[in-house]
Amino acid sequence: MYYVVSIATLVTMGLALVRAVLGPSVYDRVLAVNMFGTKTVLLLSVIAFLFGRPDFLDLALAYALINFIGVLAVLEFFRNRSLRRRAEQGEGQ
Amino acid sequence: MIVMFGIFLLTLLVITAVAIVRTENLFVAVMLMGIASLLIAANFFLLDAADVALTEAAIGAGISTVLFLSALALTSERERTKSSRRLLSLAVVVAATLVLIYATFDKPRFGAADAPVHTHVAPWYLENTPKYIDIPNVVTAVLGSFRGYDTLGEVFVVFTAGIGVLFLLGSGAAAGALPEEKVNEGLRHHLIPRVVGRVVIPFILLFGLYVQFHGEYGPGGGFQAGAIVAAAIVLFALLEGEQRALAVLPQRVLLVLMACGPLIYGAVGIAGIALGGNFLDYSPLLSDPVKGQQLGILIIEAGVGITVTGVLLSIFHAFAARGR
Amino acid sequence: MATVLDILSWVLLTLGGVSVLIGGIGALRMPDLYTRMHAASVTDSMGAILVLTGIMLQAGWSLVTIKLIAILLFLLLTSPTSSNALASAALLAGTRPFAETQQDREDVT
Amino acid sequence: MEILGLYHYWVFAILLMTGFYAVIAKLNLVKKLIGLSLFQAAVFLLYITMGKVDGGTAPIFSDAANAVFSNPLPQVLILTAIVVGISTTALGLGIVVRIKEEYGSIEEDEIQEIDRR
Amino acid sequence: MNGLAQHLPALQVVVPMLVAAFVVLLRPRGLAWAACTVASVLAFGIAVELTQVVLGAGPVTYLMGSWPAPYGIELRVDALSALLLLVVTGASVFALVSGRQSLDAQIEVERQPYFFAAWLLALAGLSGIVVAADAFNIFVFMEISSLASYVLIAGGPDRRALPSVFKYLIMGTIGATFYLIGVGLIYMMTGTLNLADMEFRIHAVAEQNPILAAAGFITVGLALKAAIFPLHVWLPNAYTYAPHMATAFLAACSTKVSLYVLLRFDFFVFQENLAGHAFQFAAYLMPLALLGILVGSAVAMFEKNVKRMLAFSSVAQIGYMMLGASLVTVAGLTAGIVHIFNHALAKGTLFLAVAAFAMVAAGVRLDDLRGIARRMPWTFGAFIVAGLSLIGIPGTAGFVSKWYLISAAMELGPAGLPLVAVILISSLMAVVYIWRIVEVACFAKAADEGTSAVSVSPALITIMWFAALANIYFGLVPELPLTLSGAAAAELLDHLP
Repeated sequence: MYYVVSIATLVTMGLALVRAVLGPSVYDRVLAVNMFGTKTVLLLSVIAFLFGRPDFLDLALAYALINFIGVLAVLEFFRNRSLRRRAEQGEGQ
Repeated sequence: MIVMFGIFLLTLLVITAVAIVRTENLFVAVMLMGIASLLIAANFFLLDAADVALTEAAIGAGISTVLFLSALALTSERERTKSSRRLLSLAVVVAATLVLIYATFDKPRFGAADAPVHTHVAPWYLENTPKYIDIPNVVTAVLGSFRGYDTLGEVFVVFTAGIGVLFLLGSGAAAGALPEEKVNEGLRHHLIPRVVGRVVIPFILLFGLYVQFHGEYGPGGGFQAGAIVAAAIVLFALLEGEQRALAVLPQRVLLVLMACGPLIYGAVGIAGIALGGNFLDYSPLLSDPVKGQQLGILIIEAGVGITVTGVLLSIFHAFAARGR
Repeated sequence: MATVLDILSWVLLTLGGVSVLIGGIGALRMPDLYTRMHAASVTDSMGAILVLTGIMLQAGWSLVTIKLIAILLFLLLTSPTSSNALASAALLAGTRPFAETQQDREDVT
Repeated sequence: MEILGLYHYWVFAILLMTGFYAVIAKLNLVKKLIGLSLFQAAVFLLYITMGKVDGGTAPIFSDAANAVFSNPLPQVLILTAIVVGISTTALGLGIVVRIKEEYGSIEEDEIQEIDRR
Repeated sequence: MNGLAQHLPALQVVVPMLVAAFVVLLRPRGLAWAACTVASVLAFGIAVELTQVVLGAGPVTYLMGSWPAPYGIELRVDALSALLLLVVTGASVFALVSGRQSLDAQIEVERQPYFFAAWLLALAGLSGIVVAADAFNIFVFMEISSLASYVLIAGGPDRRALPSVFKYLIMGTIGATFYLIGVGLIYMMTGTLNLADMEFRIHAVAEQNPILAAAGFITVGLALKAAIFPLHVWLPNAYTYAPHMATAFLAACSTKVSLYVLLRFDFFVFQENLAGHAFQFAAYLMPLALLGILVGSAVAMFEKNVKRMLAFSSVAQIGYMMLGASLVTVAGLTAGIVHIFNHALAKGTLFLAVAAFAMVAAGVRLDDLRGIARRMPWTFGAFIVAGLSLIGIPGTAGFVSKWYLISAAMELGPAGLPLVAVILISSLMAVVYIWRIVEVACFAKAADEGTSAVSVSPALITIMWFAALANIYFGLVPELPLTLSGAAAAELLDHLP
């Protein structure tokens, strides 16, 4: 049964990857990256049990938080960029 | 079945790699790099390398993404020109790939237990770790003691990168004098991320400490913990503004952390000499050699963690200070 | 009792797998950013809850369960936060929902 | 299975060369560094792949685990190599930022053009 | 002290490394130079001590952490490593002691602690490569030395230092990664990382393809790092735009250490293990070495920037060393190895003199050096002596290595004649490019006398002359380098039982 979940997660990771490659906007890609990250967390949790080594759940936890930080960093970056652009446009008018 | 999972992930990885090279938007390339890192890390996990998977996720997907983004913020986000010498490069690369694939045919098959790698040096580590060091995580034992000198070198590589970036970009201390309203606000007026961040950051720090000190028993150790703690503070800087992060951990302190880690590591090594062993011999540290080894590994892992945290944060702040 | 738990956890796991998959398909097939985000984030949380609870039932009561709860709580906290930040960043950059106009989307790519 | 046993090595070769292509063919300096990271990541994969033993598990002793463990040595080496990789990347990015400040560009051909003037 | 003596191989690396960590914390910024110099002198002392031990009692080994050899990391100092250690630490001491004034002028005081820490790390990294007997350990220390060298070069005041160092970083990392792939392939086939163990276990490997691929990767990777023609493209710019003293340090030793690793692998690990090993050398490396000699010298003849000219001359000199090695005879190897030492002396002195010129003249282009001989007669004198040594005039160190190289080539019989011709032609080219500087410096009219009131510090003049006299001394009494390189060559060729 773990296999079913793993396969579903793997397929979803593939779909997320397609979305990340296709875009079209950068935000779609961030969405895909975020989704990809959470799916990796699920996959790792399941596989840890599949291996019979549940002590490796630490890894899943680490992935979850790294993913969160990565996504926030990207977004912070875009926010700054849009704010800067807006400021530039404001000066232009 | 697990092998098929690995093959599927590897295929995704190849697709990602090609997409990374093809895209002309550098953000997109960096984000896809994050995905590639996660894929590689998941693969490492499937290949029984839990420690490496943790490191690759923390450093490849986390810290590396943050660094690339900070650099992009200071440069530009698009490739302006097309690539040059395209056909020539492509020809070189395709030829080299074919040679590499050809050379693989004599390699031991994937997972074969009778391959030379599994019969010569490695079994010694698996046999003797319980005897000499007596900690469950063999990777930590090899990293900290059997090949501790490599790890010392590695700490100095990180240290060199840290002083290199500080030398190039300045420590950012001068830029701190800017008026408060000019300061980069981060996601400050964003309520939800801030509240969640406040809840989450202490737990991340706690988790970092757990990874640091649990490294002898499970996946983890100084590098991973250093990267996780650094990531937590980067998150703090993103949510609360970089100035407040600097107020908590000023550059000067980071510099001291950066230099202390290697010194702690070196001091343990020198102590080995002083107590009658060779350099980096931890056995003489305590009367019981096995306990001495454990103590030595504990201390050097702490040194590693301190250096990695200090260096990664120094680099992050050095980039951020340039943007102000 | 054990069989009941087993069956329950299998059901949860299967449902989790299905909802994860639905989320993936949604993120791929929906017409614009906000609808994709909707598909992805809702099923994301749903899938995480179902799968992790399913595993928890299998694992029994131990340190492992606590770790699983930690992962679940973490995902439940951060995943919506990321979605929220993403949506607001996209809105700030000028991406409008699909119904209003399709024109803006080209500007921000 | 004979062919599948080499699949990992092929992926290594392809990844390596994809990264290498980005390094030599792209003119954008950040892109070159991205290519370099990919290039290094491929080598990590090579090492970890050779350390895997069929039916083995991670080299961390536990009560329940079976007796076959994968090879710890390549893992140790790659831990080191990953950290070396991020160090190189960080230093490279520092240099790129300085180049941007001095030249106003991060495209190799434009920088050469500016220097020639 | 007797107790410490056995730890010398470890201390050789650890002392500069730990002082580097300490230097960044020093508060009065000026102290950084002093600490760096002291550590460097200490390292030089250790190298001298080690050389004596090696000359007296043969190779020294050291087990890190007391773990037995293929499992732990082993250090090993033999004649070849001792020679390299002398070159590396000596170059650092010379450049540091004489370089205070020049470095103060080129690096802001605020940034100096970082710079000197990087300097010590480069020193530690290079010595670490030389003493290591473990393939992966060599990689780690290679990265320390490379990253530190990038920092040193990026410290150059000209902005063109930055693109040059970026190019160096890219090519250096590719080189190191290729090396890592090669080591990985060998490890895959043998299961060991210790060089000596590797060599014996390769015998047992039936399939040659992965080993051949490994040899290719390692050779290409190290050739990139050693700037062997045609992979030298990063070197001229990097050396030109680096701070003068960093150039003097790195030009004297950094590429040679990579060359050393290449020799180690080719002669220790692969020699008896690859079919047609000697033939591969003659067929692939010798043409590259010859082309490198000719092209490097030819480009140097037309260069207008003196540092660039000397950098291209370095490419040619690396060709000489490769040529000696590619003969695969004891005489040839001795000549190549002794040239490592002699070239370091000559090139180091030349770059010290250039640094002194740069203090007074407006720059280091040929035009800037008009009439410099009259304004700086002492510096110019040292420059001439080192230039003669570079050309290979009898009575200087350069002559010794060229003489040995020519006699090694003559051993081949008639086939050696083209090699001799190439060596002679290249020496003539060296005469041309050194003469161009002499001509400008002595006979051209200075554009404006007394552009700067700076006078060169006595330390620089003294050390420069000391180095110049060393060129003559080792030309007349070449026992030390010859003994070491003879022993090294013999060991490289016949160490198999």
